[in-house]
Amino acid sequence: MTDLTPITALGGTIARVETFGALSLTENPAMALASLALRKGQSVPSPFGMTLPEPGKWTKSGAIGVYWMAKDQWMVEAEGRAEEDFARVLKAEVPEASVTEQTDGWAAIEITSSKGAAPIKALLEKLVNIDAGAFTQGSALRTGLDHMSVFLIRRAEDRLAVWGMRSSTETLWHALAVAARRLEDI
Amino acid sequence: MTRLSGGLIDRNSSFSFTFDGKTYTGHQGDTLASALLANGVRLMGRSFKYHRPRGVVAAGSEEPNAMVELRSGARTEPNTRATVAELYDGLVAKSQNRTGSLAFDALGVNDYFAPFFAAGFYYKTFMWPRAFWEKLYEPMIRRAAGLGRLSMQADPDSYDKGFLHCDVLVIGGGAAGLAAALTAARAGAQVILCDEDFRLGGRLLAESHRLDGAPATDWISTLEAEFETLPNLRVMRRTTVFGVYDHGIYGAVERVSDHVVEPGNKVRQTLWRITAKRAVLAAGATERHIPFADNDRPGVMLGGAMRAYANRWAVTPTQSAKDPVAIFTNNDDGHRTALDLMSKNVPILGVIDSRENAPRFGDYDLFSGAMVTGTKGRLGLRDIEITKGGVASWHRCAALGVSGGWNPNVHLASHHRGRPVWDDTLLSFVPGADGPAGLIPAGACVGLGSTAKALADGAKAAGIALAELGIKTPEVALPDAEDMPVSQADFWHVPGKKRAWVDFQNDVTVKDISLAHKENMKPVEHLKRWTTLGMATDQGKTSNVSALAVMAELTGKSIPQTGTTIFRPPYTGVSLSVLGGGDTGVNFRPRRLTPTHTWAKSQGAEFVEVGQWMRAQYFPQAGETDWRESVDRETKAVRVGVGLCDVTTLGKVDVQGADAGEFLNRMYSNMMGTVAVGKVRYGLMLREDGFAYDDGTCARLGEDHYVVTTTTANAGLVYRNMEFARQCLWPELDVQLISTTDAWAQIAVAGPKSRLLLERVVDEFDLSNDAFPFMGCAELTVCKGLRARLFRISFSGELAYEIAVPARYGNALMARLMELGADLGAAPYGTEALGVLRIEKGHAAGAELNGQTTAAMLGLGRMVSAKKDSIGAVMSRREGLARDARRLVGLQPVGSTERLMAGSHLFTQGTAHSMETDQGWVTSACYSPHVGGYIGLGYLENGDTRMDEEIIAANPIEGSEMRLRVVPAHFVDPEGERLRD
Amino acid sequence: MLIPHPLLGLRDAQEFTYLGDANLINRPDPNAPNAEAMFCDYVFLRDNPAGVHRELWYHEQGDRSWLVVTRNTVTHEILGAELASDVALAHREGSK
Amino acid sequence: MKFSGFKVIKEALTGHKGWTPLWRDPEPQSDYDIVIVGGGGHGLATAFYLAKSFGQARIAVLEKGWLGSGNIGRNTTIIRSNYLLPGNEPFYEFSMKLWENLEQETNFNSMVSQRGIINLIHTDAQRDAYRRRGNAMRFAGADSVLLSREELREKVPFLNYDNARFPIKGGLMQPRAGTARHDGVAWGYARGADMRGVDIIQNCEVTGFKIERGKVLGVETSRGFIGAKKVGVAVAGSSSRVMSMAGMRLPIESHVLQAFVSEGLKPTIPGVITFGAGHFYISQSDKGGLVFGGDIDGYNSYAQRGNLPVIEDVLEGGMALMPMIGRARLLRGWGGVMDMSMDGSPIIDRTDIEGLYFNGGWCYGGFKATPASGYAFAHLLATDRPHDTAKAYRLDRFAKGYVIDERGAGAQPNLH
Repeated sequence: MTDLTPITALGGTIARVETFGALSLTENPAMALASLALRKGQSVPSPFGMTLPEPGKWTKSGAIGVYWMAKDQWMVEAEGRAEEDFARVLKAEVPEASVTEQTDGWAAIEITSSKGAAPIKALLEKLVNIDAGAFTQGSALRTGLDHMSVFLIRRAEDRLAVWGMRSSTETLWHALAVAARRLEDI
Repeated sequence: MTRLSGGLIDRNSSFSFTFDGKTYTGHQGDTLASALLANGVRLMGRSFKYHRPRGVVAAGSEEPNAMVELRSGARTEPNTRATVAELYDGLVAKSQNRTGSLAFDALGVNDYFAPFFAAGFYYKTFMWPRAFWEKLYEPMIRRAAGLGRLSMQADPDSYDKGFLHCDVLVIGGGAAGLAAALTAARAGAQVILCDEDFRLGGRLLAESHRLDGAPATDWISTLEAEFETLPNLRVMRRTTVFGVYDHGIYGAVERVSDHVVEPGNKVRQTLWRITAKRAVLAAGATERHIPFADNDRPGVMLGGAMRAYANRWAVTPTQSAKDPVAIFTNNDDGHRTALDLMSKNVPILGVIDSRENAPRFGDYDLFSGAMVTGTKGRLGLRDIEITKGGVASWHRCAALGVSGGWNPNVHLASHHRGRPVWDDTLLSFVPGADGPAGLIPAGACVGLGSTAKALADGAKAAGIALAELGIKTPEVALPDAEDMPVSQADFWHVPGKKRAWVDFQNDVTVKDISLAHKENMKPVEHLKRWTTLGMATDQGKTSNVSALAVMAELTGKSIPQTGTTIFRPPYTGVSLSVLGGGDTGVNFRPRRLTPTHTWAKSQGAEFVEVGQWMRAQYFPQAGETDWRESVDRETKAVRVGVGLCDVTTLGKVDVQGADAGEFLNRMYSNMMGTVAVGKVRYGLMLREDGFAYDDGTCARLGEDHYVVTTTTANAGLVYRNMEFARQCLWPELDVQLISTTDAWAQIAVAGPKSRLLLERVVDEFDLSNDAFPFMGCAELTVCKGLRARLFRISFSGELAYEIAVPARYGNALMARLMELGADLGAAPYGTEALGVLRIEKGHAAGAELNGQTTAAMLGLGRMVSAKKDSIGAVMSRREGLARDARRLVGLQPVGSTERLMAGSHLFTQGTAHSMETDQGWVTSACYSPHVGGYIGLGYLENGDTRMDEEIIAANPIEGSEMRLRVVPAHFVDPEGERLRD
Repeated sequence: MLIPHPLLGLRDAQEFTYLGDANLINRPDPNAPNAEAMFCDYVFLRDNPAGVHRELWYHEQGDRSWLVVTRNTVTHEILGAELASDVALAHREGSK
Repeated sequence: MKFSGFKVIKEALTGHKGWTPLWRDPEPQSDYDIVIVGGGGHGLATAFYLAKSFGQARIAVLEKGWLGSGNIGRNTTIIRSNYLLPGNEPFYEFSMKLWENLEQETNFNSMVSQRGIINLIHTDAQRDAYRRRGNAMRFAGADSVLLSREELREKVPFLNYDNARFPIKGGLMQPRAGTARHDGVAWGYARGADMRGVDIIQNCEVTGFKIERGKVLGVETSRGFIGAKKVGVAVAGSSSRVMSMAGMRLPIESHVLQAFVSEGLKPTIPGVITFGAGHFYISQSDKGGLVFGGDIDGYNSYAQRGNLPVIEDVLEGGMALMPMIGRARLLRGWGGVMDMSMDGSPIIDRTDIEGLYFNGGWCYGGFKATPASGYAFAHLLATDRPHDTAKAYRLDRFAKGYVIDERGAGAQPNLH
């Protein structure tokens, strides 16, 4: 174990949390991430015994989540395993596929609502051009948000994850926080 | 002045407001216009050109005259229509476009010179003397023109943007819109209903018609209660749908807090982009007036507006039997105004109807076959002249309602350059069949203006939308309503010699149109541009059709032959701040921070924007007074000790697959696939047109695993081009790509002592020159087990490495390296020192690789392999590229210690300086501590054959010029021994 | 505008970067005797019809796929979209 | 009829009885020496200079709609000659000089207003690039000034200097640049050409070329065949469409560029300001409207209308640069179809068909070029030799590799 101390994408040593009315934003630096891409002609594998999801979808099994990224390409998340070499773990699961370390390429912000789906829907409406009402549990999509590229995952009716590029997390947090603050009275 | 009975205002509320500094009171439910009228104020503004006194004409967003400056200070909002400004307690408004007071506007003198200001007069004069245009004429015109005034202070309010999606969007909350929304919502469709007013009902609020025998507001209230229970219906009041865009996307602005003094913690407005599978356009109709002599005095208004003020706001411009109200109409609808006013005991002079056998609908004086032919009253209407059978007579009259028929609001239905079509029965344009896909116009905006027809048509339109979406339409019971036919005469303006206004705000009269006709400005677009007709803030809503009628009369053509104008978004003016929306300051666009940002900040670094990144520019230290001092110190640290620089911003692309090597051979101009595992190679990329556009390195980490680096600026472009090649050009290759730019913190460790320093952090890794030579790469661990990648590459020309660790550890690694390197003179360096180091070494960067340069110009001509195909190889051999003789050279001032400026142009000594004799330019320049003076890089004609020649660098824009010696573009270690050491 | 992505359904055109004429898929043979002339036509002389146009869009803020979109340049109506890799592979099969 | 202040006063006092049509509406003759296809700014200017400066007679201008209905009537009216490359800068400077005498030459006030243009500088690298450009302008006889942040602040104090994402560090100014009343330019040239005998034929759409043995003999139109010894095509926006009737493919794509105007305001913006980092430029018309725009929509289009994202992008830039305009309202937006060429620079050249000449590819910069384009095209049509300042605008420069790529963006029209 290295003796260097890591920092979060927002520059802190602990994850940032902020609450605005029903909505809470939490930085999730413990989530590991790696990409999985099929080689030409390779049959679709089942890492960790999971069926890789269809376009626009996210699935979860235990601490592992998988979301579709592109044709023949997925992102695999692992809760609490950011300090491991998770890409190596994944590669062992899918030795034929191309695997790339992405844990620090992206930063996850988990958004929870204490009032069910409505605040999440209202937040989505202010941020991204997707049909917020149809973005139900298990949906995952990459889109633009305030000139940034993000992955959105609807983990539950009252939970949304936003994966943004690590370097612009400060701007992303600002955008999410401003939108959430303006929804405080929902 | 007292209010009339009835109305939809809350008489229990009392709002205090000011207009031109004078305090008045009004009620909740008032607009500024209705409240001013209730206080007896008729004079509300001045016209654009002649500064004529003007009062309110309309009761909605088509208002051309009653334009005010609303609010004060930084929130001043010019050109606000008093007719749609919702009254609130504390509202402050001022009149505009006046010099002096509203009643005594000095520029009112323009009116006396009106003959000189005929249509297009300015195109014919002000040409002599030439210089007077900018100095005299134009400033004069500009001061007189314009209407309102900006505060020149930043808008202090905040704005939101948002995105909504629905099955059916209903635009307009009048009879048709309400019926449509109800039908679609009861069907279970996702429905959005938008209305620009603060109260649903549209024209139902302005009329005295009853629904099912009860006031219309009863039905509306019942409906609103039901709407509350429908989760699939979103009702958006104060929301104007201003434009229709491709594929069912509608732009709308919600005025969230324009009806309160200050928004507080709310936004002022929200811009909504609504994606709708279908839309019902229930935008209603706008009344047109009838031009006659001096028809622009305060007190002359549209008949329907007069009725709206009486019914909805319980006000009328006059209630004096001595100064009664008159109605001038060419149709039945005008008579309704008279009846509604009479029912509220407003004294009526009579109805002047242009039709010879005008019908009578009530007990009032009827002037059939008559016209209004003149008016009097300096600041407001006092008398009108009625001419009947050639006999004119003057009558006291303080308010005149003019009814010229109704124009369906075809605006949005024509946004995709659809042409409205003329309806001979309705005597108006109706939406054409070529409107935006998915938009279904209904109700008064297709000419179905009776309440019953509008209700039925709204429901029908919703039914069409639902059917197209495969949703079953429910039976919806609609209330019994008025369904009176309206007859109308083909009568457009009152002939006469005096000025009769067509376009009120821009002062365009019938005479102007006639002059345009005479000067052959007949096509409607010429007419518009020559006279400025329809170009005012109301965009011709009340004037265009009348103007077409006048031109049609002059040319002997029909109105549709004369033309239609093109309708473009927005439907009504939209504030620039809501369209701009979002953050205007430092968060205007994303900022990317490097992994060592926190550390650099703690060291007091100055930052500079590079691409989207904020990079440390230099690290000033105590005692340093000038940026150059810091940069020189950082540069020297690299040359004699060891320097550290965060280079994470360089793009990184992970390339894997069985054909990765072959793929890279085709992306790079040079052979790349053959680089050995554990090695790095420099590479150049060309565009397909043969010009160089990016350079970088490619490291081979495994048999089928490469990592490509790009310049900071081109990271996205290179990635896009690689995906293009992978998917479109060579889809048969087995290649997988993914960006890893942000994943790795990459730090350059450069300088003669870099190896010494790195040895202190690597875990059991042999850094000796033999074990890890120049252009080597490896995966290893550092600082007791942290996974890392090490590349032995050099941008500075010194012994140097780049070390990469997971981004979260970049900050700590930087601090650790600084700590461990203290005795080696370790120093961080920023982009300025980086620039100096690379210029000293002759490495090209953005200024040299600007998309206009060839490989040969860079001195890299041999890197374009002739042995294989690669993007751009074929076209790089074109004549023009092959003949380009400019070459990158080093440049050193001779006999001058002045600063050499990049951007200076190069000339052969003794030649005149002109474009023809231009020999090149200085691309980059800096002070070189190593050389002890300024140095530069530049492109010079035949530069490779001109070593030691003295040339001239001319910089006339800053008045400087100096002699330079042409030298090789390597000021440091030309043999490259240091980096291989 | 909305682009009907073959895998993801209707997506906001703002997520995409536009390139142009779909013929850019058909890169000429660099070894042909008249390769330079063919490349000049390929790079510079693109289809520019007032009407139906096949064109390349890149889903830069989405799945990074290149699409061939068939769109009317006068009305902006979109008639279809395919993955460019499918089009390119099919073209190869066809020219074999 | 000569226009003058005296004439305006005389007519005002005598009831405006003496005004006559600004141009005739002649029936097309069976043939002409020179037929210009396209009655926009460039076509009308070409006809004007052919008649005035090159002594040509028997000229017709054919316009499918009303004269001036193309991009001359839908642009942001900016005139400038602040280019970098030797292929461009002398041409645009020649144009500036023609602008400076335009009104006297046409006897029509086109309101050429030299209130200056400022291109903002945000980085040191950009300052270097603008220094290179400003110097290039000087060497071509144009004017240029490099403004420091302080000098800029004095001239335009209302910019966001203190809280900007893209810090404002100065500007490159061309004081002689400015704006002109776009319609007035078309009308001035039309009237001037008409007065010199040119037949301007509106509502006359060219539907084909008559070409025999590689030589053009005339044009088929909606009003019948019109013979011509020479045909000059100046139909930017429709170039590909029209030239395809002669069997030609062009290095041009058609793209829509939107522009916008606010409601009228008292004087606010002194000249033209361009904010490259935020895709925004702005000036104020004599009538008081703020006139502004930004990038092209970015996809091939002939629709003459654009979409919402670009409107938002433009205004986001505007608000970031000068948040004091926020309380003004957008009144109207419009879209013009641009001939976006493969290197961002125009084409004025002969074609492989004898007697057929082409002028196009103006990208979004055609308005400022109107006088020089007309003059150079007239020169080419009259003498069969390119005008000195337009020599680089050859059609074969693409194949041969002599592109004039100011932006260094390569063959990607939507990036120019």
